[in-house]
Parts: sequence; C-alpha cells; structure tokens
Amino acid sequence: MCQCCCSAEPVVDPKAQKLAGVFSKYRGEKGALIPVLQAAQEIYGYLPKEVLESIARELKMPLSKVYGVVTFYAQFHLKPRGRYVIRVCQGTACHVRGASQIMEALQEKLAIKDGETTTDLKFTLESVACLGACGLAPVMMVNDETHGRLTKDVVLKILEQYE
Amino acid sequence: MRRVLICAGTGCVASGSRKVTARLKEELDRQGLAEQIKVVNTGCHGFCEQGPIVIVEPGDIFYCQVQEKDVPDIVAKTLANGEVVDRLLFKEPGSGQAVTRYHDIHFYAKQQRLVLKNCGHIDPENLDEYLAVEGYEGLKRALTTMTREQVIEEVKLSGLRGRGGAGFPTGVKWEFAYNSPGDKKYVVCNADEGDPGAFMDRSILEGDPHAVIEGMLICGYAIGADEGYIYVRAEYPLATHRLRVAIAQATDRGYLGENILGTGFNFKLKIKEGAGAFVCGEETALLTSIEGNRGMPRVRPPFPAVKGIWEKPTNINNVETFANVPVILRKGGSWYASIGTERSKGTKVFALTGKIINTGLAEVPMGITMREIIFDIGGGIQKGKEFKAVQIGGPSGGCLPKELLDLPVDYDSLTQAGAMMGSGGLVVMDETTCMVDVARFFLNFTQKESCGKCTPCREGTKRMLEILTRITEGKGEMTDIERLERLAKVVKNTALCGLGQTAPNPILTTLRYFRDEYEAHINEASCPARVCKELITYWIHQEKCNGCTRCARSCASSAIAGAAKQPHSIDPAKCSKCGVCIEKCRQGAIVKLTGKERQLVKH
Amino acid sequence: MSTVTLTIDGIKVTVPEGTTVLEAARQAGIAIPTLCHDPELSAPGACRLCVVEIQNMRNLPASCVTTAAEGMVVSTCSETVVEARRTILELLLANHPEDCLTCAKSGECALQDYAYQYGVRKAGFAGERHDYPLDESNPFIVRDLNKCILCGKCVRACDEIQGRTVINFAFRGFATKVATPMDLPLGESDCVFCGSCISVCPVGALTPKQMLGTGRVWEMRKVRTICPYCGTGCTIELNVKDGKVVGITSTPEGTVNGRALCVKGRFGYNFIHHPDRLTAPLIKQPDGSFREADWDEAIALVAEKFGAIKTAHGSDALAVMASARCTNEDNFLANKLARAVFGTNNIDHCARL
Amino acid sequence: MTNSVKEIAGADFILAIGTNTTETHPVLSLQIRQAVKKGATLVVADPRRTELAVLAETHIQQRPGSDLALLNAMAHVIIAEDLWNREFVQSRTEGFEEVKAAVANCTPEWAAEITGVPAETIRQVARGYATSPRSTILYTMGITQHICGTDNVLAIANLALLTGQIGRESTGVNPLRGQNNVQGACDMGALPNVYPGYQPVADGAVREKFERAWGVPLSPNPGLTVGEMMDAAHHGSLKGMYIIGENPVLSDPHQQHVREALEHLEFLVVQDIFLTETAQLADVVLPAASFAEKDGTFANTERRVQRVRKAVESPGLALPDWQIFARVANAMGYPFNYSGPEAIMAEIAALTPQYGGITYPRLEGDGLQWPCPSHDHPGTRFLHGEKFTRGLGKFHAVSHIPPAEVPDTEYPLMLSTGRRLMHYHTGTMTRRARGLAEFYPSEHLEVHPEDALRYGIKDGDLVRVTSRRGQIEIQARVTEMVQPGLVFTSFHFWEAAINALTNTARDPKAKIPELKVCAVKLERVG
Repeated sequence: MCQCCCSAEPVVDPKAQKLAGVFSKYRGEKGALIPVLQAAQEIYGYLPKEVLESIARELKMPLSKVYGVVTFYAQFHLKPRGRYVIRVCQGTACHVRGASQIMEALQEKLAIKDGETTTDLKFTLESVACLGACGLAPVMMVNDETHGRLTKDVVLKILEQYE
Repeated sequence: MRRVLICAGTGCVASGSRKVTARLKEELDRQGLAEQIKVVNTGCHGFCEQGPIVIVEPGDIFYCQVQEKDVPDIVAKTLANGEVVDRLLFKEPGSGQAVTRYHDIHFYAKQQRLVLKNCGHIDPENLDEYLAVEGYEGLKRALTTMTREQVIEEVKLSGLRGRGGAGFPTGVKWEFAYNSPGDKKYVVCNADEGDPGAFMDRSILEGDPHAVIEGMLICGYAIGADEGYIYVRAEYPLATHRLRVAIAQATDRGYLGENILGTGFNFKLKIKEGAGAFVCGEETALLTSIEGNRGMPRVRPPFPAVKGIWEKPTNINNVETFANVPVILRKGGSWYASIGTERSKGTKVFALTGKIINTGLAEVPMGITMREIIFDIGGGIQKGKEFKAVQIGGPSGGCLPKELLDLPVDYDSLTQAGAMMGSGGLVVMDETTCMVDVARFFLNFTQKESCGKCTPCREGTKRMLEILTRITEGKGEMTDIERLERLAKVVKNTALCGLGQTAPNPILTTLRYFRDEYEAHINEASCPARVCKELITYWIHQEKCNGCTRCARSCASSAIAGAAKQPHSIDPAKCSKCGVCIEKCRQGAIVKLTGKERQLVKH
Repeated sequence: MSTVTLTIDGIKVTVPEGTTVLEAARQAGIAIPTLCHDPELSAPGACRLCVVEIQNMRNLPASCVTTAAEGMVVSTCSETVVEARRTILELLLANHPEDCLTCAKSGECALQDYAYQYGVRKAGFAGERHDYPLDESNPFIVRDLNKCILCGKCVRACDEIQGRTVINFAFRGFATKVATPMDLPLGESDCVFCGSCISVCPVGALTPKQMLGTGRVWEMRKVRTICPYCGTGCTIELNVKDGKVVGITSTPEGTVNGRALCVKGRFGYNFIHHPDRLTAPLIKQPDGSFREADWDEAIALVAEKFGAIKTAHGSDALAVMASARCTNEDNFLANKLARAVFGTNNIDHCARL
Repeated sequence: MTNSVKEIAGADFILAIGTNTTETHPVLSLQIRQAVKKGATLVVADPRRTELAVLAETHIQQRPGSDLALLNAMAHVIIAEDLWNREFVQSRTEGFEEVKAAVANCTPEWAAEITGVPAETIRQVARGYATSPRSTILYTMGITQHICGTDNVLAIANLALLTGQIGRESTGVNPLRGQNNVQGACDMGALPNVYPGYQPVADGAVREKFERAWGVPLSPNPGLTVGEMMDAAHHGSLKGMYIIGENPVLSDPHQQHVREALEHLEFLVVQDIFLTETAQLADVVLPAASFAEKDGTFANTERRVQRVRKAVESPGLALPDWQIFARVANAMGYPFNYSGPEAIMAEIAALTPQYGGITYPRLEGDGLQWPCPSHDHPGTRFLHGEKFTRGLGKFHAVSHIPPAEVPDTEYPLMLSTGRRLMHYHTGTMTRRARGLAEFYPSEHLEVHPEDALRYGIKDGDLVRVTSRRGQIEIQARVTEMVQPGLVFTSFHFWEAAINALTNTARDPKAKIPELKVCAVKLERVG
C-alpha cells in the first residue's frame, strides 16, 4: 500500500498488465491453472511469490495448491533464470552416446550444477529426460534451438554463440 | 510441377534445414525458377541422423546431410538439368553404395508405412496437401455412411491395439466410453511422449497433424463426445505449433467446430501443453493434469471411460493410435487386420536409437523379428561392434539379449519376455554398454519422475536406485541382488500406477538375462563393458604409445605425463575418467582396465 | 439396496453394492492395516499397505479403493500379501527416524503398531533419509517432516474437513513433502491452528506442542465433554493425567464437529490449572483488599447481606446475573435462587453480548 | 437456530449477515465451506471484508447500522418481482399486507443510498435467496447489537416467511449463539421475563405451576435486563447483585457507567473461576469450578443438550456453581436439596416442556435436540416444520432507523467491535491459555488506509480512540478489511478496553446495547 506518494499517478507495471490480460483470457475456464502459470512464467521469466499469490486469488484456489502444482512440474521455476536456458538431454539414446560427458563439460565451463543459474543470470543449466531428437544424440537445446551430435568441443563452440 | 521437399522436423531443423530452405528460395528467385519449382517444408522422414533431408520430385531423389553450400549445385544440376548430385546421396552402410531413390534405401525399403505415410511428403501446415492424399476421407465415410456403433465395430474389427503402452484393444476402449452414460464426454489424445528414446509421436504431430485430428474426430463421433484435448509435452514446441495451425485450418474449413461436414456433428479441440512431468503420460495422471492439478495418478477403477476429465466419460488414446484410425476407416477394418500377427494387427512405429547405424523411425508390420529391424532396417551395430542387448519399451520395458533377436515383435511375445511394446523405443546396446549401468539409468529416471504418491514407487525406486548405484560403484554385496529382486517384485505388485508397476522391469530383465554382469561387479569389482567409472582405470599401453602428446594436451585434469616421443602414462589419482584421451589417441594405446586387470597399474 | 457376496479368507461376506473390499473385510472381522485410509476422507489409495490378493486380478490391489464384486475371492494374509506389506513397512521405516523411545506418538503410532505386528525390526534398505528442520515456529503444532510418511491425511483434513487447504503436497518423487505455500513454517502461513491435521496424523509428524512431555498416551484418561467456548457445542476429550488436564483431543464421534475443532477448543485449556484460579472465598476488607475465608463464613455473609437488602428494600432491590458459561443445571438453580429465594425476576445474563 | 449445524452444508443459498463465522464459530463455519464446495451460493453481508466475505460469491459491504434498509429492500424486490411464495404466505402466515405496505417504498435504489450497496446487487441477492431451492440465513451479533436489533431479526424472519425458506431441512433462520451455553442459559430462565422454557412470568397459569413446584409465591413482574440492572444500580434502586461467571466491566458497553454502577451497590457478590475485573469490585468473591471440574449439560446453538463431564478436581475450595447456589439458598432459609446435576435435570424436565423428555441416560452419545417433550421423543432437528410455535408465522412491519450515534465533525469515524479467532470474550480464559496468549498477545485497531492517510497514521502506530464516553490507546493496523470511515477492534483485552467507548443505547424491545456502532475520533499518540 502506497502511503507516501498520494499525488502521483498510479504506476502501471507492464508485466502486471500482461498478467491481467492472461487472467481475463482464462477467466471461468476449468483447469486453467497450468496454462496460466505457463503464461505468467513467459511474462516474468520465473514465478515470483507475488505472482503465485495473485494467480491463487484470481483463480480462487488455495495458494498451497498453486505451490504444489508449481513444484510438481519441472517446467516451473521459483527463482530467476538465465537469459539462455540450456537443456541437456539425458534420454536413453543420448545416455548411451555420452550425454553425461556433455553435461559435465557444461557444468565445468559454466561453473554451475544441474538446475542452477550463473550469477550473471546469463545461463541456466538443466537436464531433461528426452528431447525427442534421438537421431542426433547427444542433444541439447538452448532456449528453443536444438543442437545435435554434440561433443565436448562442439558444446564449447555453441556456448560462444551466445556471448 | 517439380517439388522440392525439405524436412522441417525438429531433427533436420537442428541440423540446419531452415537455412537450406531460405537459401534455396533465394537461389530459385535469382534464377527465375520460383514459378516452376515449389519448395515444400515437410515433417520428419524419421531418418534424422541423415538430416537435413531434401527430396526432389518427381524422381524421388533423396539427398541427405544437405548444407547451405550445397544449394547452388542442387539448383544448377538437379533442378535445372535433372542431374543427380552424387556427393549428397545416401551411402548404404557396409557396402558404401550410393542410392539415388528414396524407396531404394534399405532403411525405407523394408518398412511398411501407414502411419508415417504422409510424414515427409506433405506440408503439414497446409490442409490442402492433406486433403490431396485422401485426408478426412475416413471421417467423411464415418459421418455420412456409418452409425456410431458401426464405427466402433470397424475399429474392433481392425484389431487395433493402443500404441502407447500395454496394448489395450482400441475398439473395446471406445465401446466402454460409448456405453458409459453421460451427456458430456471427452476425447483425449495423449501426446505426452515421455519415454526417453521414443520420438514417433513427435514426428507424426510435426509431419501429419491432421491425421491425429481426424482420428480424434472419428473417435468423438463414435463415443458421442463433442470436445477433445490434445495433451502435448512441453518439450515439443514445433509439434504444438503445427497442431495449432492444423486446428485453425480444420476449423476454418468445417472439419472442426459446429455441424461438421453438414452432418450435425460438433467437435471442438483444445491443446493443453504439459509442464514437464513424465508421469503425465500415465492416462489418469494426464487427466489430473488437464484438470490443472499435480499430475498424480488416480486409482482405477473407475476408469476414464466412466469417470475421466471432470468426472465425465473420457476416451484417451495416444498419438500413434489415433493416427491409425483414418486409414482403418478409409480402407476398412478387415484390410487393416490383414497386416500383422493374429493378436497384434497393423504396423508399429519403432524409434531406433543407441549404437545402431541407421538411427530413425521405422514403421514395420507387427510380427517382424527384432533381428530384421535392427540389422536389415537399422543397418546393424555401429563401428563393427558386437550386439549385446536391445532395450525396448522405454523405462517401463526391458532389455532383451541376443538370444531373443528372432523374437517376433508383438505385444504378447514382448510381455512374455519381460519387456513390453511401450511406445516403441528401441535402444540398441553393444558390448560397450554395461547392463547394470543401464538398469541404474532407468531407475534414476523413474525415481526422478515418480510422482511421490504411493509408497512402493516413491520409496522403492529410491532404494533400488541406491542398491544399483552401490553395485556400479563396486560396493555391492551378493545379498543386494536378493534385496533388489525382492523389492522389484513388491514394487511391481503393489505400485499404484503403470509407472511404478513397470519401473522394476529394467532390473528384472537385466537380472534375468545378464545376471553375470551384476555378479562380476560385485564379486570381481569388474565392469565387463568398462563403463562404471569406479571399476575402471585408464591405462596407456607403453608399447603402443608413440608419444605424440595428443592425449596429454587434451587432458583437462592434467593427469597424463610424458615427454614427447616417449611413452606417456596416466596418474590414476588425477584421472577424471572422462574418456577424451581415448578419442584423441590414434594408436589405440589407451585402454580401460577393469577387475583384476587393474592390478597391472599398481605394479 | 442390492448386495454382493464375496469370499474373504474363506469367509463368505455379504455387503451392500459399492462397499470396498477393506470395509467388507472389516465387517467380517478381518483386520487389514491401513495408513492413508480414513472413512471420513477421500481415498487416495496411496500407502498401499492394505493390498490384498484377489483371484483373477493382476498384481495386488489396494483394498481401500477396490470395490467388492459378486463372487470375488480375496486373500488378505497370503504369503505374497504379507511379504508386500512387510516390504512397504520396511521402506517407510528406512526413511523414518528410529526414535520411538522419545516420540510423543509412541503407543498410538500406526507405523509402530504395524511394524510390531509384521515383525519388522528395522529397515532393511539403508540409504538416504530426509533431514528436514523441525518446524516449531508456533505455539500449537510441532511438525517433524522426517517422521512424515506422506499418507496425506493432513492434506485432506485441511482441505476436506477444514476447507482451508493451507498445506498440500509439494515437489515430487522422493522429494515429495507436505508443505505450506512457499514451504514456509506453519506459523508464517495462513494456518489457523485448528489442529485437525494432528487429529488424523497416524505417526509422530504432527504433535500438539503443549502436550509434549506431559505423559505417554497410555497414561492418559480421556473424558468426553463439551468445549467451553462458542455455541457450536463441539465434543472434546479432556486428556487427564495425575488429576490434571494435560491436553485436548477430538474424536471421530464428535456429534457436531467430528474430529474438527478450532484453535481455542483444541489448545485453549491451560487456564484450567492456571495459578490465578480462585481457590477460596474472598471477603473484601475495609481497606479494599481481600482476605480468604472458608465457605461457611462467606455464605453466611452473603445470606445475611442479601437477606438484609431484601428486608429493607424489597426483593426487587436484588438482581442475579447468571452465566452463559455455566451449565443448564447451574443456570436453573440461579433462576430458582433469584425467583424463589430472592423473590425477584431480576435475572439476566449476557445473551445480548 | 431453526436448523441443525450440519444442515447448513445442505443449503443451496446462504446469506450470512452480521456474522464473522470463521472467527467466532470456526467449526460451524466448516459447514458453510462444505456448502460452497458443493456449489451453494454464499452471500456475506458485512461491513468488514472478513475471511468469510472473501469466500463468498457476493460480498455486500453495507454501512454499519444499515441492515434493515438492506433487508427491507430485499423484501421489496421479492414482492415487486413476484418471487414470493403465495402458497406458503397464505397457508402459514399472517400480516403479509402490512409488510407489503411497509416495504413498498423500500426500493433497492433507496436502500443503495443508505447502505452503500449497489441496487443491482441487492436485486440479485434477493432473487437468489427467493428462488434457490434451499436458502438459509445465518446471523449473529452484527444483526442484533443495534438499537434496531429486534427489528433486524424480524426483517430477516419476514424474508423467510415471504419465500417459505423456513421449516425445511437446510432452510431456515439461524442465529448462531456466541457462547457455549447461551442457549441453555436462556432455556433455563436466566431471563427477566420468562421462566425456564420461555414461559412468561406474567402468565398466571405458568406462575402458578412454578409456585406449586417451588412452594413459594412468585413475583408477577418481569425483572430487569442486564443494562437496566446497571442503570438501576447506578441510580440506587438496585442494592444487591449476584454476578456469576460474567465480566461486565469489560464486556458491557460504557465501561465507566458499569464500573460506577457496581460501585454504587450496597453488596456485590461475584462468583467466578478467576479474579476478573468485575470480581475485583465485589464484596464477596466465590470460587467456582471450571467446566472441566463438574458434571452437567450445555445446550448448543442447534438446541442440542449435551453432557458436560467432570474430569478433574477443582482447585482448593472451589465448588461447582450449583453447589454454591444451594449453600446460599439453604443459608437464606430455602433448602435446595439436590443429590447432583442429574437430579436438577429431573426438575428441569418436569417444569420445562421442551426438556420434558431429557434425562441423563438419554444424553449419552449424541445428546438431544429440544423440543424433546417426552421420553419417547427423538428430539427435533429443525423447527417450524408443520407449524410455527405460535401457529401462524407473523410478519412484522419494520422500518429502518439510523444508529443512535452517527459520525459527525467532532467524532468522524464509526467504531464497531467484535471477536478474534484466538480469543474469547473478555480474555479471562484465553489470555491464560498459553499458546493463544503467546500467538495473539495484544490487540490492534483496524483502520482503512484512506483514514490512516487522513490522520497521519502508519501501520503499528499507537493511536488514541476517543468517544463521548471514554478513550483508549491501541496499536493501529492499517488494512482494507474495514471500509473507509470504519474502525474495528475486539473487546478481549483489558489493556485496550474498547467498551470504555461504546454506547449504552439499547434496542427498546430486546434491550441489546448498540455495540456495533458508535462515533469516535482518532489521533496518533506522540
């Protein structure tokens, strides 16, 4: 509650405005929680507590349920994430073709572990079960771009593209 | 008119097919050929390893691994003069023979493509192309000439069984939903393809989305549903995009929405994007997830056919199952039933991955042997290594040894052998694959993906994984095997859902067929496949090493010492066992020792 | 109503259609162990301890969610079933502190009882255990998630009985835990400390803080009575040890409330033995202070003074304020005292406040 | 309550007016939640945005003291839109025409002016109430603690009679009783005008019955209510008072007046379990047993008589109240000879028709809901099924009057009072209950942000609240729970004894003080 700047125009947060748009799109729709969370994460990059609270309020559901859903699905994140999200496939095909070495190389290079984000908020590293591009194993995705036939050297070169 | 089909599936896009398309269009414009030659972006050919794939019609010329720089040649030679660019042709593994025509390639020649027929051959973002290949004819036939009961009979007659897991007869499933009382029913397409190593559903959605929609429509008509959901996993953005386009086009043209084809049948279709949980591939968990909850499975019965989404009768099938439906309605159930074996009808798409030469999707008639798939279609094992096992059915499946290579591939034989059809992932393993490690890999997966609801799965997979990890680290005891077996049986017997009930399968089959490997790990501290890091030591064969220093220079841990042109050696204390040195060594001087061999190093 | 007849451990049982195998067995006097089942809550079929063997059924179905069917042949104690239950108990114990000696729940802990019954002495599967910090952030409920077996009864009670859903399952797999939003301590959540979660917890994960160390379960005498606060009239059980009320519990038989109570009803009992309690009649002295007196003196004084006023000024110079916190019997006598003894209708109480 | 607690869950439409149920009746509020979960429409009318209001589909945030306008406008809509139940009104009620005339001008637009609630909202709620299969109204002190408290209740009854929303399962008019045995105290004749069982003292036949039973002549004159007692004590006509288990110094309005009244008495006896603020003023204090130390019965809000059981011994010389009464009576020459509570219940049953069939053995288990006139009567779940107690249900024409004290320039804010979840009444017990006291150690005054801004108050500031009768200092809590112009707090804390400020203005019929509205001013301390 603002108690100091009564004369100023209310500041409209563009992200909050977008979120309001999401709410109106899904208003009254059954089972809207997950798409709303996806849209909210799209807007904010992650899911801050305040956003979860407003989602719970809007959808008239207990916050604990929202939190339960958020922590259940790998897609949702409660902490800020890097501009580039690297998802390293750890599927069977990739595993037998050395995916764990790719993961190791990335961890070493970025000095973060699986699931972590670099301090400059540039990269987030995570492993995924399968990207469905088994023909190109081992595979990783950087944001929406898929990179295949990885070796340690290739991976380091790819990282450079995102400087 | 000549057509150039450029694959725009995820695999080929990753290999640069978008650039090829752009370059080709530019080139055609420049040469003034844009009017005569049509460039079509298609879905996946299922041969992703060879991507980007470009096909020139007519002539069925198959170019693979095409890069931007190859475009001028294709235009100048093939498109302008009808000449073939030899260097872009596919070379058969083994013989090395170049093949020009798509259908002459062994990989494709042995397949029977019903479901994948359109994939790679039509533009999935253009409804007209689908219509041109008899698209929506099955729906038309169902809606205009058949009663709902007749449609169900036709599907029952076809013998189609669910392509996603346990292989329940599709027609019977539809009949349950049809018979379930209720004025509101749903059709759900399970496109949450989560089995690592399986990507047929993705390819179908990316390459032929209308076939899935048509299958769902036919189902909707049959069971009396007017609403459907396609639950697509979050990792498939391209498939989701294509589906959206397809739904919009189908709605525009009256194949979806109100009064479809003027018959009074209404059906609306929505996409639900998953949020990253393997367990949501389990049908009750998927429904729970659609409802906006934690994707935790529910107890069955009641089955979804009785109480599905929001407690309404719901029929749920997977992508491949629905994609089979249009052709059944078009050509008839008995025609379909003529393919396959007595109890497993039609074709099945397999995803061939692992240490196989031709990685990709193969659609084959049921009953074909594993050997035919792996060696005739798949081209055998990479790098001339020995076949060891094939893992079939994903994390729920099992590992079959070479003794079972002649097993006919059908639902029942696989189940009997301890594996399962699952979604059809085939991961081929060679002598360098450790079976204990593979079991551990799968348990790690199921353990991570367990929803946590029931005790046996939540706690049991954790403990099984711990035991397996102990064994791969050389800390196992013989009683661990006993413990593992006991736990595996109880988890299989008592877990709530399919994920938990099948989670022990990789353990049970590897114990059944490769028990000696477990024993070697425990009794001899030996990993016969030389995979388990704690049980191997890297060692340089002094006689073979020529002192080129390549290995030392590539070692990130500075574990390799040695003067130039002198034999090098590895300090085991520093070695991280990353394996880079072996890749670099041209002399084959670096080897992995295990078990008793490791004593060599100590002396 | 139509019925079905099934055979359980060789006994023919006839039950109404829709009855679960678990209920049918219990009706036949056959005990089946359960951890997540509660007749008042929805059935998740999650703990799997109640599995049974049923002819022609795959695997071992959970009896709490399997509907009895005509002709069903059920075995509740076959070797496979017992082996499965024992293994499940071992799995639970493998991730459970072995501190029954000091656990407040000892003696009425379902896990302890079943471990005893099935002869599971210790966990056969050593491995990682949870190491959650103890949540004692509030004066009412101690949460020890290390003891939690994830039966989810608290989650369902909070949702289905209390309708608040302050807690829910969070995370998944082995990391699954019962959590408040953002996994904050209970004291920082929207919890209103009704304690319904405590009343359903089968193990020592949720315990009433004020009862810790006051006595073992088997030492308590439970006296059923009615809550002294609002007018809802909830049934409570006073837990008495050594002549003291050391705690309050609820019972499924609560007529109005079932096991539900509010924070006052469940935790607001310490006033009973508070040192401020009046223990003797007090008579005010000229200097304004009180002195203690015995009953005879105090009553004589009261009778004398009231009698004098009545004589001097008439009955209506007296008045009685009765109490909405006293019993009917107390109030009836207050009413009789005013009207028949004092001779006035000047009696009222705080009904209007 | 006309219905049982559990019937609330079966309602399709619930109007909760003037009740902060989740805090004052937490377990009963679970039934409301159940109903909402099953799809019932919940409408909450409360000047504060309570937790229940947040749960509601519609929150009517009327101005304090404007309930009657709201209720009459609802009646207007129901009649104007022809939603009233002709059959029910014709066969079961009388006085319809008077009410019809009385509400003829009470349009929603008229009410909107008074209540601040949009006319359309009033229409919708009226329609919902009238047309739902099973509508029920819940209320508590938010309705009754006004100078028009009785009329408010009558206006609620009018709605039920108009629509026939009474006398069926889950359908009725349900005042939620605030204290564990306030129902029983009323049943037992702790009221100045009636004997046990609501039998009027002015009724000769009734009086004769009691005179015969008790063997003494009884006064035919109705006595004084609590507020009137205080007035009488204050000006001296009341000389002696016996207060049992009550703490009027904190709980009654206008603390100064109460204190002076009690001090003016010649002789004051207070019987309690603690030395309360009131007991400190007594000449004699008598130590009583707590609920855990005695046998007996309580009657809850749904008229259910249930057994209270002794679990422990009383401390020191403390005795159960009934035993103390017996001693006083005996000493005054009228022997009370009872072997125990069970024997007292036998006399209650003999003299109280509603309790006629109640005996201790029958109370084992679930107790009994009165009326239970005979030993074979199973008790009564809901009232007025076949007919009303008086035969036909009577409509009462009632009209809106503003509160006795409204804000003005000197005292520009409205003060309302109520309870908190963690505490109870004057805090005598809850503030001595360890956990409760620890979790909710002090009280605060709810102030709307707009008012906070106006008076330069920040959250947590100490403020002085002043009315024409007194002042207190208390911490401010800036919150949108209250509407602008309204401040709110509880009367649980002696340190912030809000009844120093409240008004003694009373409803002329039920003599209920107007605790829910008075005018105050607010300033920051220091």
